[in-house]
Amino acid sequence: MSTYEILFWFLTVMALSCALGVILSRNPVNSVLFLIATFFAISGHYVLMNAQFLAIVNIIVYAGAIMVLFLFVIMLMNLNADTEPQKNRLVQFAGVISGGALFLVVLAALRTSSVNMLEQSPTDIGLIKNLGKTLFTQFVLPFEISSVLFLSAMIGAVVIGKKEEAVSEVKQ
Amino acid sequence: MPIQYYLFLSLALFCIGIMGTLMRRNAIIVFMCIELMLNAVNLLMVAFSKMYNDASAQIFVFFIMVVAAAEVAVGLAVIVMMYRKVHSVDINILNRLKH
Amino acid sequence: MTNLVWLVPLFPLIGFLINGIGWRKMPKGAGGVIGSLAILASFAVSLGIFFEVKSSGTSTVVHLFDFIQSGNLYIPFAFQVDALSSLFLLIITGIGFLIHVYSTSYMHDDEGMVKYFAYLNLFVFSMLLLVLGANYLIMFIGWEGVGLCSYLLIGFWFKNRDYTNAAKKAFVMNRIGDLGFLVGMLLILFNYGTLSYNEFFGQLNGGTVQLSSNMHNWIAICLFIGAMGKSAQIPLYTWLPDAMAGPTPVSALIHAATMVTAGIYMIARSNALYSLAPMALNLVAVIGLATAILAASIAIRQYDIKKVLAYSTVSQLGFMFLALGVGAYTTAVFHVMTHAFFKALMFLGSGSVIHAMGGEQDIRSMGGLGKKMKITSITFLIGCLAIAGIPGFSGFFSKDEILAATYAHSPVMYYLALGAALMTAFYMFRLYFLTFTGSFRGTHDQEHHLHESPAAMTIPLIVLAIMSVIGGYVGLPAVISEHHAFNTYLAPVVANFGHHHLEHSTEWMLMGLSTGLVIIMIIVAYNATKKPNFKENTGLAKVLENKWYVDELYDAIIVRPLLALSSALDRFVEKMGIDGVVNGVGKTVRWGSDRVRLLQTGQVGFYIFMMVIGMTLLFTISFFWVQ
Amino acid sequence: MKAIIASTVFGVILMFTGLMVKEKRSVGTVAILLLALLLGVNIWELSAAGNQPQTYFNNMLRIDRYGLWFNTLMTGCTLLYAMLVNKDIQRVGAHVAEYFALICFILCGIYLLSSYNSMLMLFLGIEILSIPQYILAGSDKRNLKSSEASLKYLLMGSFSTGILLMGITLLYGATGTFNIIGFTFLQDDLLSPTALAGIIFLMIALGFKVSAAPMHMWTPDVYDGAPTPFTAFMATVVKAGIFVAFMKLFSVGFGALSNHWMLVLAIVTAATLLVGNITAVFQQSVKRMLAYSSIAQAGFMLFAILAVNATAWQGMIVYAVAYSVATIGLFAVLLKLKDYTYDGFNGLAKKQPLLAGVTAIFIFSLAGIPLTGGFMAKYMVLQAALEQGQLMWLVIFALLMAAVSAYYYFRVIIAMYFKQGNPELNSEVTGSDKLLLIVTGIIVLILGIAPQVVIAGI
Repeated sequence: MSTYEILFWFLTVMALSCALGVILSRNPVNSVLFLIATFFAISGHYVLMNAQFLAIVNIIVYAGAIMVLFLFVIMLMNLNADTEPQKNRLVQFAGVISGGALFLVVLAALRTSSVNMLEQSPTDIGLIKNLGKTLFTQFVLPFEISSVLFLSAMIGAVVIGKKEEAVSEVKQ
Repeated sequence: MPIQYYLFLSLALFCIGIMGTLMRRNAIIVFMCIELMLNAVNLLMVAFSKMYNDASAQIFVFFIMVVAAAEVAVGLAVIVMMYRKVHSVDINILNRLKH
Repeated sequence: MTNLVWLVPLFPLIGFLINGIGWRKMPKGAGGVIGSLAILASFAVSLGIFFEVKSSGTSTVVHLFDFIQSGNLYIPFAFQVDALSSLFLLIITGIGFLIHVYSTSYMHDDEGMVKYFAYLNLFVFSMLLLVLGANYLIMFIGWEGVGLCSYLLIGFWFKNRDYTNAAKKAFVMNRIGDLGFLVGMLLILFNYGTLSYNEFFGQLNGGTVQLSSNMHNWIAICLFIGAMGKSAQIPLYTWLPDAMAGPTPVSALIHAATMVTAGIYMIARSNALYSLAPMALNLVAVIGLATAILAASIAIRQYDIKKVLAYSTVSQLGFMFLALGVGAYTTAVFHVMTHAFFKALMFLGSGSVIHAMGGEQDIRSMGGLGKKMKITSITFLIGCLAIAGIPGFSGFFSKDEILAATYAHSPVMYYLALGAALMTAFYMFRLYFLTFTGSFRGTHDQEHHLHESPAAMTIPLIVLAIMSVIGGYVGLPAVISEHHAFNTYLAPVVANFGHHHLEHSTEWMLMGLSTGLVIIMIIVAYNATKKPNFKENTGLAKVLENKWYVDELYDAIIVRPLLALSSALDRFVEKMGIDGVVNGVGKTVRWGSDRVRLLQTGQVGFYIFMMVIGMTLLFTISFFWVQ
Repeated sequence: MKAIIASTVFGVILMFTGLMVKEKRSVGTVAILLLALLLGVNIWELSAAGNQPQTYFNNMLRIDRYGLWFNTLMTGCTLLYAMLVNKDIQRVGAHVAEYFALICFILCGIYLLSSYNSMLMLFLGIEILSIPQYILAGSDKRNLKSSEASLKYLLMGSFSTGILLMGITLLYGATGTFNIIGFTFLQDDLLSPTALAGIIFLMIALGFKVSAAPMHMWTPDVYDGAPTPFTAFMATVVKAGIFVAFMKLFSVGFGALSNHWMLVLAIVTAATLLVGNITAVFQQSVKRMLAYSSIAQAGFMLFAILAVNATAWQGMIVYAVAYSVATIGLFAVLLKLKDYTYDGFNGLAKKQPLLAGVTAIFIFSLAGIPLTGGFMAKYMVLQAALEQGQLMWLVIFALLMAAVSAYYYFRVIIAMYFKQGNPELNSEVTGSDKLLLIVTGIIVLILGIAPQVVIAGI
């Protein structure tokens, strides 16, 4: 086994087990930490595939910003394992079964799809210079348009997040 | 490394994310599971990008992250608003609207 | 004149708009006058068109504007002016006008009178659209329009819950029928790429598109399902008796001039198609015959004056479909015309009776009205004679023609149809005798209140009575006169009519047979109603009391079996079978709705769960089932 | 392109208006003016456009006359909507300017969806459409139902985004491009399973957005919980926009493979028609009934996607306009009433004959009664499906379901005309309200008498 393969399998196992950790751990904080670990594993895969820029962005944006936001909200709400309600066993079981069934069906469907080998040779498409060029030439319209998205998200955060006085229906 | 491996890994992560959304009651965790699904997609996208040696897929991943960030901003705002009203983030209590 | 055909539907539309917009503010009288004048104007134009078509014998398509033009689909908004449509125009506007005039008096005390006239005008407008359209789509628009208007008018007195239910029933059943029509229409469009009559019939008669008769049968059957709903044939007829909930003139309009004749019109219009679809034609004949018998037998046992008339309409429509089914298209149209006269007459007459009785509709509480209401009584009698088929009255000519055509087609069907005709004579005269002869059985107040109706109501009755007598002479039977004016007039539209070639002696024989039996039935009816007894069981004392042995004989041989058959059919076939099935469908939908609704649990997790399950299923189908 | 820029600019202008103008009414007026201006921009762009599609930014967008005409119509519907429910929007909450800005952004999303050529633009368009909807659904902060609707919509919407992205990725894996015109699928005469899986995922994600069964379950809850003025928008214009994107993808992108996905989509269509119509029967609230009816109507619009032919494109645009206008009108009437149940309509014909009259027209249109736009729309999409040739069974089923729909639609008419009651009004019906409702009713009738008007613009 080459180093590449060892790394691949290590990162794969790590990603899968941490993902399972996310959905299985009872404490929301642990879930967040597991998710961050999953993101690190995925970033590792990016590096293996010569997508260095995305690897860094993934860590900075996802693990760094988004997940911290999640963590922050969880801490703010003071949610810990004791207050975390659990779905009953049957529902959890149904969830696992249906998710698993979907996985198996799609797996079986794609089993016969063509086998392409990923090139081992290093390429430079994943480098920041190259991506920057593509982004600002070919993809300049989506780049600009995504500002509308942010603008509406911003409005949303303001409109939704701002505290408003009267609440007609209180907790039942 | 055959592309299949990445395909299956990505699908596995994707389905773990789906299972998570089905199993958990905490809205924040459900939301995190959806982020996990998005990351599974990103991973597959990068693998295909590598296969075709095409940078546009990586740009696409970049946009997925952008959108995810925007969605998270709105999503957490909504969850916080909900929490303020009912002091819970349990999605099972969201059942005033039914039938 | 032909080019002015657009005026015909325009007048009622204007009337509708004026009355519809101003119904809250306008004085009652104005609404009636505007409504009636609008129809009168249409009638005038229709007359002009009729005579022009009669003299020239041509068929014109008046193109108004392009309706749909997309890709290879082109449907213009055009009117077809030919013998068939001009004849229907006359029936609709002529009888419609009389009913409007009648309504001005009948509805005078109703607060919603102007609204009523608005609906009535819209009704006539829709019917005119139906008849005038030069393609199936326009016809369908009118088709739906009359359904809608009947819904509004049947539920006109909406304060009564049963009435709104009756309205809903009428609408839903019509919709079921419309479904068939729509499918048939789409099939035509799909196979022939056109909905225009001229193009479609041209294609049928040796155009470029040649299809198997199988497809023709299917199209014809689908269209016939539409006709079943609109023209109240088995199994979609139960709405019509219930539709009695509306004001009586509305019943007259629905039963005589508009709505129910739409199905006949449509099949007569599509005769080129039906001639190529023998299977569908047989179905039409069988359903028509079955409806004629079933409805006639049910009518025997009814006590509501309007219900009897309603079932008689269903039965008469059955006769018309029988005529269509045996290929005698012109005869069916002939019967539509004569039926329009006498049925409008009888409905308006019954309205006059109900008016006089202060809203009472039960014939058990009537009797002897003839003394107080001479005109109503005499005109009603003329109507009864006409529908029973007494020689000299209009109904005789058309009914005899139907029977003759049926005999030529199949003697077995003839005897069954004759049975239905005899039942008709029986129940109509039972109705007449119970209502107008004998002694009064109602309350004292009612008796005191009895009076002849005002002129606005009696004049239409008289006009219709005259028409009921003379209306039949346009189509004298072949044995009397070789020249059949009616058939000649319709000849350009209906290619192959009267393909029954009976010997003159046979025809005389048939006429004699039916006339004789009808007269016997009238005598039976007279005897059966001479001493009205509405109790269910007649004890031994009753038999001894009775001097007329003949009565009992009649009773045992004819009346009792008829009554028994009638109740049995009413109870089992209609209430449980047909109504049960139709209502059952509704119940099933509601039940299903209640169950499916519960799936909406309000739980996000469950929703996503359903989505995932659905996704898995769709994947399974597309990968492992299709491939 | 001009319209896309204008819609974002106007959205920003509206945000600033909110900062500077404190009075809600003036904000509403400014918004209507800007929407009218946007309509003008659309018309300008349409009139300047040639018959050949124009591509922009390396094939990111491919703007054709159909898309421009659709944009114009939808902007027109939005303008009508804004004028009809302007006052009700002002009542929802404090951030009126922001609501209108979000509506502008949603329009921007619709413009992208009607002219996208790259899957990336499809994705961005859908997100630009969706995120404002989450916010609008939750904008009535005093009402817990509104927040619940928002959170439900957000969670399920994000979930469907994941599925959409999976579909796009698999499709990219199979074809190597994001360009919908450039898709080449055939590998050794066999559709690559990866591509087919991608198509199914996309079908599910877009089916979710248009509320096709079994992905429809969010619809009643969200439409019911969201503030009614915004439900009116979400159920009409937005849905129509996504439908056009759906149709574009499946007929331009996957049209050649239609025999691979047609059966699955036909099953989805049948399920949608069944669930929408059957469940609507038992509802007591008209608002919720309209939510189910929007599912049922989506079932009909799916026919246009199934058909993959020229009539279908025309049918889709007629359907979109006829359905949107009638539903917007109905919601505008609903907003005038205090009680959203059927009983709330009791006796409306007596008290407000005009309101009842136009409501009847809208109901007739939705039920598909001839001489209204709804009939022509249904007729055209079913016609398109018949031209396709394999869908006879589905067409008959749809007609059957249309008969069922008469039941719940006509309950409104019965309540208005045949029942006694004293409906309470939320606000006074002013002269301008009446005028606008009459105009809306006339539009519905015109569409029924001369659908040519809409088709001719393509």
